[in-house]
Parts: sequence; structure tokens; C-alpha cells
Amino acid sequence: MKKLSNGLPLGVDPVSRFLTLKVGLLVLLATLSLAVGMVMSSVAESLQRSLSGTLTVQVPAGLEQQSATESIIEILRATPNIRDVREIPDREINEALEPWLGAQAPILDLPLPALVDVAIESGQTVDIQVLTKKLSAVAPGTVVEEHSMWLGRLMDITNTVETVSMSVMLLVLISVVITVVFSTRTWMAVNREAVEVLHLIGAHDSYIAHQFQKHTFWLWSVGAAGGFALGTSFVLLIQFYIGRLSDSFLLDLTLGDIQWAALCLLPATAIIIVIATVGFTVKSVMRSFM
Amino acid sequence: MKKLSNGLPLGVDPVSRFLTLKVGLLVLLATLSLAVGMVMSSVAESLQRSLSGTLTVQVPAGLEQQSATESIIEILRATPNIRDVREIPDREINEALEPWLGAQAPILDLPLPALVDVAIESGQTVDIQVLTKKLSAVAPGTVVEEHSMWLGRLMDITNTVETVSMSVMLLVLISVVITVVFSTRTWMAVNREAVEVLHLIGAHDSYIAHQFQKHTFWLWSVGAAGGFALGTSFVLLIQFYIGRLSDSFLLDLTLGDIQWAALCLLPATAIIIVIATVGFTVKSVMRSFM
Amino acid sequence: MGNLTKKDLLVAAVGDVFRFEGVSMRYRLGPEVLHDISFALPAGSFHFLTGPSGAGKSSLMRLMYLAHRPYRGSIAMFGRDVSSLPRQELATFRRRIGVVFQDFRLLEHLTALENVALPLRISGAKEVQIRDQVAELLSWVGLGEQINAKPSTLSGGEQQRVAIARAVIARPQVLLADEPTGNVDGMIATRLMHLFEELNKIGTTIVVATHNEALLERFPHSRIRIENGVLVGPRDIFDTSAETVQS
Amino acid sequence: MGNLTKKDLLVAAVGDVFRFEGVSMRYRLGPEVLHDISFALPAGSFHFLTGPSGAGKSSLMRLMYLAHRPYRGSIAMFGRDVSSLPRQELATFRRRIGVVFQDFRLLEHLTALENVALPLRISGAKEVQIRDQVAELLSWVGLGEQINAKPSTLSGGEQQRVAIARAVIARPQVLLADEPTGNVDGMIATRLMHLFEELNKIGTTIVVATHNEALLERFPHSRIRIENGVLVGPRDIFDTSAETVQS
Ligand SMILES: Nc1ncnc2c1ncn2[C@@H]1O[C@H](COP(=O)(O)OP(=O)(O)OP(=O)(O)O)[C@@H](O)[C@H]1O
Ligand SMILES: Nc1ncnc2c1ncn2[C@@H]1O[C@H](COP(=O)(O)OP(=O)(O)OP(=O)(O)O)[C@@H](O)[C@H]1O
Ligand SMILES: [Mg+2]
Ligand SMILES: [Mg+2]
Repeated sequence: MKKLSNGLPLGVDPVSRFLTLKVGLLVLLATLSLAVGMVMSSVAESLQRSLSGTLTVQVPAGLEQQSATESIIEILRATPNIRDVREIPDREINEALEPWLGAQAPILDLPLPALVDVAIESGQTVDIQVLTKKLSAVAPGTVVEEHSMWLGRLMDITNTVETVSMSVMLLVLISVVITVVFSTRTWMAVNREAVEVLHLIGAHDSYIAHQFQKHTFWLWSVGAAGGFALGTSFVLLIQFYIGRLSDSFLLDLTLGDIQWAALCLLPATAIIIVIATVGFTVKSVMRSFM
Repeated sequence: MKKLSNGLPLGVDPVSRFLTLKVGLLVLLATLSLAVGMVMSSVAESLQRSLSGTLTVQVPAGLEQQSATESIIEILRATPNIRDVREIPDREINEALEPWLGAQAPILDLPLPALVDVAIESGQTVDIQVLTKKLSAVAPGTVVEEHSMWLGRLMDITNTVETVSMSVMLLVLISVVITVVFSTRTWMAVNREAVEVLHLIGAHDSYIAHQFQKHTFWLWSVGAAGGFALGTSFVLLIQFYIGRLSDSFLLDLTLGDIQWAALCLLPATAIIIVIATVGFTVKSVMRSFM
Repeated sequence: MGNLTKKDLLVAAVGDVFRFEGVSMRYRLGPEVLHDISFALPAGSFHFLTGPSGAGKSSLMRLMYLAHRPYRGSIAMFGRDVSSLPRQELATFRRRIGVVFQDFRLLEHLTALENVALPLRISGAKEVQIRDQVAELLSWVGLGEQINAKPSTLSGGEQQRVAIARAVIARPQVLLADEPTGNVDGMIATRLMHLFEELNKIGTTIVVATHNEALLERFPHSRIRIENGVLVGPRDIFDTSAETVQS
Repeated sequence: MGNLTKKDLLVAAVGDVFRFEGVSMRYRLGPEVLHDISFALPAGSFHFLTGPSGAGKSSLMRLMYLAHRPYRGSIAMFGRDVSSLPRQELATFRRRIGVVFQDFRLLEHLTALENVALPLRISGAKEVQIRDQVAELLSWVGLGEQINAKPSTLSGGEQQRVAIARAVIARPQVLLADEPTGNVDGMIATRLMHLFEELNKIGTTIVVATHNEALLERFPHSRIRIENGVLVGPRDIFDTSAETVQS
């Protein structure tokens, strides 16, 4: 025997289905922005840790490049505040150039500059101009590139992306609340008759709120599950793609376990917010009845 | 004195306002995708015109680069099916390398390969492998790059983007129709009582359709105008930005006059489609009444 | 044939307003709610439609105001077979009928004035003309002060009177009133019946479905009785082969 | 004091069900539609509420079923001042009242059975118990075959009977019926009045607003008459300072 209806017209009408879609979209957005935000947060951290205080010295190609490079390395080792000096092997340079000059770079045998990585003692600085002058005296044309400046820019970008992502997520959560308030109020206005009759025959506000919460719970669960599944699939796909693109990729763009846990909490949190908002909205509308 | 209502509850309710927003979004999307599609179409055309059938020959750096290059140019001139041969001056090469090696490229004085542009008679082809062999005999290490292959890829991409953009626009127009049918039907279901009463007291189907069309016209005009304004502003902004980025940009990414005219026809077309759809939908629903 | 009234002339000119022959009716795939109904109503006649609750009075009226097609049988209106009429003409026929629905069917978002004005607007009348005419009729039914009230702010009887005003405003040739006095007191009911009789005098054919026994006693018009979807009562009124009988 | 009936005992225990003192009412910022109303209805009494259309009968009932607050004056129900009751208790009080609304107010998306079952569901009754009880009552009012019909597929009188069934299903202590027989024939009206009298015998206080003069004549209960928002009629019934009068 069919169950008796509880009194409110809460069927799966086109409007509800549309809402489910919208919910899915919102949760998808929230999932993606949270994922991006968290990745950026860890990228910024690891950047901070691993790259701060580094310089790159370029020794131009020439007949005495090898010996010039050796002298320069010695000078660098003697310079105060420098923690570590390392010549970058040709193989690495060719690899780095490959995306720009193509696989033919080694064949063309371009006379590339020698590159020297320099790590500065943390918290200390080195005067680039003085250093350039000193090194140029040994090997004219030597260039000192300030990785930390480049890093600064990268950090700026990373931080911006992180802030933007987290703001987007917050905005999405806020629009979840607005959507819920709006759709609940619209629904109650459209079905004012039914709500009023239930009220007049003695239904408590919580009876009405509870029915609507149950309905909304299903509506949102389906939408949120869909959006979340889509969002995480997308994140996984991108991680996989990045992973294949380059094992030696500069930055680690994958999510850690804790971050995955945080991501999984998102839809649950959204639904809790929704249910609370529905209850609050219904009850506040009901207070306009005697 | 206030005008008497015509009989249908077509006020500016929240649902209508929401619809206006949605309309704006759809028209914005359509505008952008049409603009991108049209730009890509002309890019593909000009690519086709200006770049088809070209080769680039790289003569490696070395002591006799200059004379080797000259011999190679002569050989090329003598090769059948070749229309034009031109050595690319160093300045151009340095410019082209600048984005990759930085402004210091000329200072580093890299021993760059000499580059020779080769134009093939239209409709004809040249066997790259045979040519490479012949040229390598004169200057070992000479590489022949098939621009047309690279161009082919670029063309592929351009064509894909064009197809995708135009499909998106079509999809948007289809979802405009779906949205209209859906919202009209929903509205008529919600207000079935009012529609039925009008019908029973002798209103023609067109009377009811016309009222709804008038209402929809305003709703959509506002939305479409907003979305179109936003879309064109965006297009203008991007054009301006690209214009500033590089005067010597390889491809012309601006819209021509006719394309602007086509763009301006978009919202008008959308509204005409909408009005026709509304009329059709209302009348088809009305036919379910006796 | 000494004193021909306007009404007599109309009857002669138009003949039967309704002629039902062997009509059955069902809602969708439900059971038949009207069985083999045959009768003819001459133009300018006045009838009460009576019968127990659920007998089929409102359903019969739905057929008469062209809201529903018969399942079997044929209905002729103003001498034309209804089933053969194109949509455009159906609308024109509907404008010649005024209906008081049992549940009023006022449009909630419109004022009393706008509700009553609807039939005139639909037939394209000018707004200035409408306003005075409607206001006058509303005062006449005792709603002079409530012309700008929405239906939801009117009492049951007030809503019923708005519904009646809407049905008669365009001086229809036929008036179908379904339980039009169920929510008003005896005095107003009498007044409304007098309004119907006035309309009837100028030629309007009138059918009033009612349970109100006081009304039936005080106004001795012809009665059509329906029970369980079947017409019962004096044979002459319902014999479509004979000449139609007048009230 | 020989034969105390169950009803007498109840009246003695509960006292007045309603006690209005100097009550005025207005809708929002509109004019007062009820002026200075004072009366008391003892438990177990039976009253007709009469008066012309638009007099304020339904408005008075709105106050009684706690849908509206008085603008001035005080209302006591079951001996408690209504204006001081918290929301939770208001709902409990409403469950002790059954209401037949003038416009029925059936929920369109529910079947007749589900509509009638609502008051039981709200008070948390089990589904199996409900079903039989509701089906039985619906057959009793003549709707045994239509228990699964939606209100929109019922005739006017059938809808009215569903509304009445919903009002009485939970055996309320008070029954307020607003024009409950406006759409049914005389036989059913009598049957429904007998139902109300049965309820009254087991202690339910009953107020029936009606225009139906035949009913008023056949059932000689106390009458409360309201005209233009003011109570008129025998002073004794409405004198709240005196002991309340029984029907
Ligand atoms: N829309 C509908 N769909 C299905 N059945 C319907 C519909 N409307 C009415 N009925 C059924 O048709 C029968 C006749 O209904 P109708 O409304 O014609 O009765 P009535 O004579 O007007 O009764 P009342 O005096 O109560 O208004 C009833 O049994 C009713 O349940
Ligand atoms: N919701 C409302 N808002 C404003 N005014 C209202 C509202 N409901 C009723 N009124 C007005 O209050 C007055 C009394 O209405 P009420 O419904 O109490 O009359 P009634 O005695 O029940 O009449 P009837 O016999 O016609 O049902 C009427 O003038 C009516 O227009
Ligand atoms: Mg009926
Ligand atoms: Mg009333």
C-alpha cells in the first residue's frame, strides 16, 4: 500500500530537478576551488622552503668556458653568506631547453652558457651587482640571475591563486545559503495555502520544517554527490596528467591525505549548512503566521 | 489611473528576475563564442593564405656559415617548384628568440644558425628528405623544417577552436529555446487556473500568447542587452590587450566590420527566436484545452 | 400573435440555444458521469438545474460552456454542431455565454474591478468605457466599496457576487450559473435572482444549478432534474424530437 | 440534579470554551470588520452564526480558530487568555478545534483520504490505524468510492464533505463550520447536521455559520447574529458578565 503523504507537495517536479542540477554545479565549483586552493597553499609552502635564497650564474660560452666556470665557482665559494654552489650538468641544461628549442638542440650543438646554482644562507642576502662585477672580471659576459626575484613573483602568483580559490569557495558556500533561502521562500510562497492549512490544523513549525528538510536533504544529497564525484574525478585526472607530463616537475601539485580528507568533508558540510538554513528559513517564515 | 491588468499574473517576481539573469548569461556566452568562432575563422583563412607551402632551412653556425648559406640559397633557387627564397636577417632571429632567451640573447652572442625562408609554388610540394640530403652535402648539419607541418597543426587547432566555438553558440541557442519552452510551460502549469478562466470566457489562444510574449520580450530584452554589452566589452578589452601586447603579432585577432555586424545581430536573433518559441509553446499548450 | 415582445422575436429567430442528443460524458478514462442526455433549451428560457450532490450538474454545465467534449452524442449550440466548430469560432461562441463557476474562479492577482472587466477586455473594449460600466454593476451587487479589493480579501458571498458580475457584464446570450447563491443571504439571493430575471426578459437564456429549496419555491421556473448522471422529470421538456417547451 | 449526562459533566468541568471581551478585529491596516464583540460559549453548546454576507461571520471564526489576533479586546479559550499563549501551545489548542473552511481549503496534491487523515498524522497517529478510520468516515459522508480521488476531480458538494470529514476526524472539542452545507442538497445537509448533533452529544461545542434558512428552521439551536461587524440579538447570550446560556 502506498504511504500516505505528509501534507506538503514536495514531489520531484521539474523545479526540484533543476535545483539538483544547480546544487551539483555549486558543489563541483566548491570542490575544484577548494582543491586548487589547497594545492596552491602547499606549493607556496614548498616554494618558500626550497627555493628561497638562490641565485643562478650564467658563464657565457667561449674557448675557456670550463676554466672560467671553475674560477667562478671558487670565487662564489669564498663569498660570504653563500651556503652552497653547484654546477648544473649539460644534460640538465639540454633538458630544460628541450621544450623551447626542440629535440634538435643537442644536435645543433649550440654553445650554451654554463650554469651555476648558488644557495644563499637562509636569512642572508648577497649584493647582486657587486657579485656580477666581481665575476665579470674573471669571465666577461657572466650574468647573475636572481632566482629569488623570480621566486617572489611565483610566490605572488601562488598566493593570489590561493586567495582567489578560497574566496571562490567561500562565495560558493554563501551562494548555497542564498539559493536555499531563496528557493525555500519561493516554495513557501507558492504553497502558502498548503502550509497555512497545516498550520491551522495544529502542525508545529518543526513538523513543517522537518518535512521540508527531509525533502531538501534528498534533493541536495543527490546534487552534492554528483558535483563532488565530478569534481574529484577532475582533480584526479589533472593530477594524473601532470604526473605524466613531467616526473621532474618543479612543483608538487598533488593533494596530501589530510587535504583529501578536507575535500571529502566539503559536501557533508554543505548539506549540514543547507539543512540548518532550511530549518531556519521555514521557521522564520512560519513566525509570520499567528 | 492605473492601467487595468490584462488578466495574467505576469509581474516582475523573483523567478522572472532570475530568468533575466540566466538570459543575460546565455547571451553573454553566445556573444563570446560567436566572437571567438569568427576570429578563428578569419585566422584560419589568413593562415591558409599567407603560410601555406613554406619551408625553413637552418644552416648551423660555424666558420663558413656565411658562404655555406649563400651556396644553399643558390641550390634552393635552382630547385624546381620553389617560388621564393629569402635569408632571414639576424635582427629578426634575435627578436624571435627574445621571448625565450631574454633580452640578453644578443649580448651572449650565441652562435645562432642562419635561417632561410623558402616559399613553394602553390599547389606543389618538395621532397624534404631529398632536399635535406642535398643541402647537408654543402653544409653538414643543415636542417629543413617543414613550416607547413607546423602550420597544419596550427590550422588544426584553429579549426577545432572555431568548430567548438560555433558549436557552443549553437548549443547556447538551443538551450535558449529549451529554457523558453521549459519556463513557459512551468509558468502555464502554475497558472493553469488563470489561463483556463481566460480561455473559458472566450479569449483566443493568440490573446494569451500575445500577453506572454509581451512579458517575455521585456524580460529577455533586458537580459540580452546586459549579456551582449558585457560580452562585447569583454571582446573589446581583449582586442585592446592583444593590440598592446605585440604590434607585430603573428595573427590578426581582431573582428572586422562585417563580423561586428554579425555579432550585433545575435541578441536580436535570440529575441526573435524567443518570441517565436513562446508563441509556439503557449499555443501548443492551449491546444490541450477544448 | 398580437403583442410580440422582443423576447418572442429572439426565440423565433434563434430557435434552440442548446440541443443535446444522446450525450454521454466521462472525465478522461473514468466512468461515465452523464448518460444519454437529450434535451433542448429554447432561446430566452429560464431553467433550474437540480439534483443531489455529485449527480452531474456541474459536468452538464461544463459541456454547455464548451469546457469539455461529450464522449458520445452530439451537442448543438445556436443551431450549429459544436464538434465541427474550429477553435476560433469556439472562442466566439464562448463569448456569447456567461458562466458563474461553482468555485468562482476569480483571478487572485486581479482586483474585483479587473476580474469583472475581463470579458470586455477580451472582446477588445476600450478601457474608459469598461471602467464605469464595471463599477456600476459592482455597486449594484453591493460591492461599490470593494472594487479595488483582491478576491482573497473578500468574504465568501462577496467573491460569489464578483463572479456573478463577471458572468453578466458582457450581456451574454446565455447565462450558466452553478450554485450562484450558496454563499449569500436570502436577501441578496433574491436580488441576484431578480437580476437574472431582468436579463432573461431581454432575451438571455438562463440555467441556474442550485440546491437552494427556498429559491426553487419562490421562483417557479422550469426545472431540469438530474440524478446519477441521468435526466429525470417531465418527458416533454427533454423530448428533443418534439418542439421545445418554454419556461 | 438527578440524571447528569456526560455532556453536563463536561460543561461543569471545562466552563466556557470561548470568552470574547470587547474584541475588535481588522485586516492589516484596513477598517475594523468586527467591533466590540463580547460573548461566551459554554462547553458543549451548539450555535448557529447568522448574518448578511460580508457581516463578519468568517472573520469571527478566524479569531476563534486562532488564525488572526484581535485588534482590541481579549479572547479566552478553554479558560486561558489566547494572547499570552506561546506558539507551541497555540498549536496544541488548534488541535482541539476542527474547522470547516468556507472555501474548503483542501490540499490539491493529496487524495480525499490523505486530506482527511492530516489532523491524525499531525498528532502522530500510526498509519494503519488512520487508514481504516478515515475510510469509514468518508463512506459515512457518501464518498466511499472516492477516497483516492484528488479534490479537483470531486464535485463541489463532494469537496465540501471531504472538508467536513477532515474537521471532525480527530474528534475535536470544538467544531467551527463555515457555511458547511452551501454546496450539498437538502438530504445530505440534514445528514451532516445530524453528524454535528452526534458530536455535540458527546460534548463537542459547535458553531455553524450559515445562510441556509431551511436549516435554521429545522434545527432549533441558539443563534448568534452578526450585522456589519456587530453582534445583535437576545442580550442574555452575549452578556459575558452573566452566567453563560446553554443552547
Ligand atoms: N475533473 C473530474 N475528474 C473526474 N471526475 C470528476 C471530475 N469532476 C467531477 N467528477 C465526478 O463526476 C461526478 C459528477 O460531478 P459534478 O461536479 O457534475 O456533480 P454536481 O451535480 O455538480 O454535484 P454538486 O452538487 O456536489 O456540485 C462526481 O461523481 C464527481 O466525483
Ligand atoms: N483577508 C481580508 N482582508 C481584508 N478584508 C477582508 C478580508 N477578509 C474579509 N474581509 C472583509 O471583512 C468583511 C467581513 O468578511 P467576512 O468574510 O467575515 O464576512 P462573512 O460574514 O463571512 O460573509 P459571507 O457570508 O459572505 O461569507 C468583509 O467586508 C470583507 O470584505
Ligand atoms: Mg457542482
Ligand atoms: Mg464568510
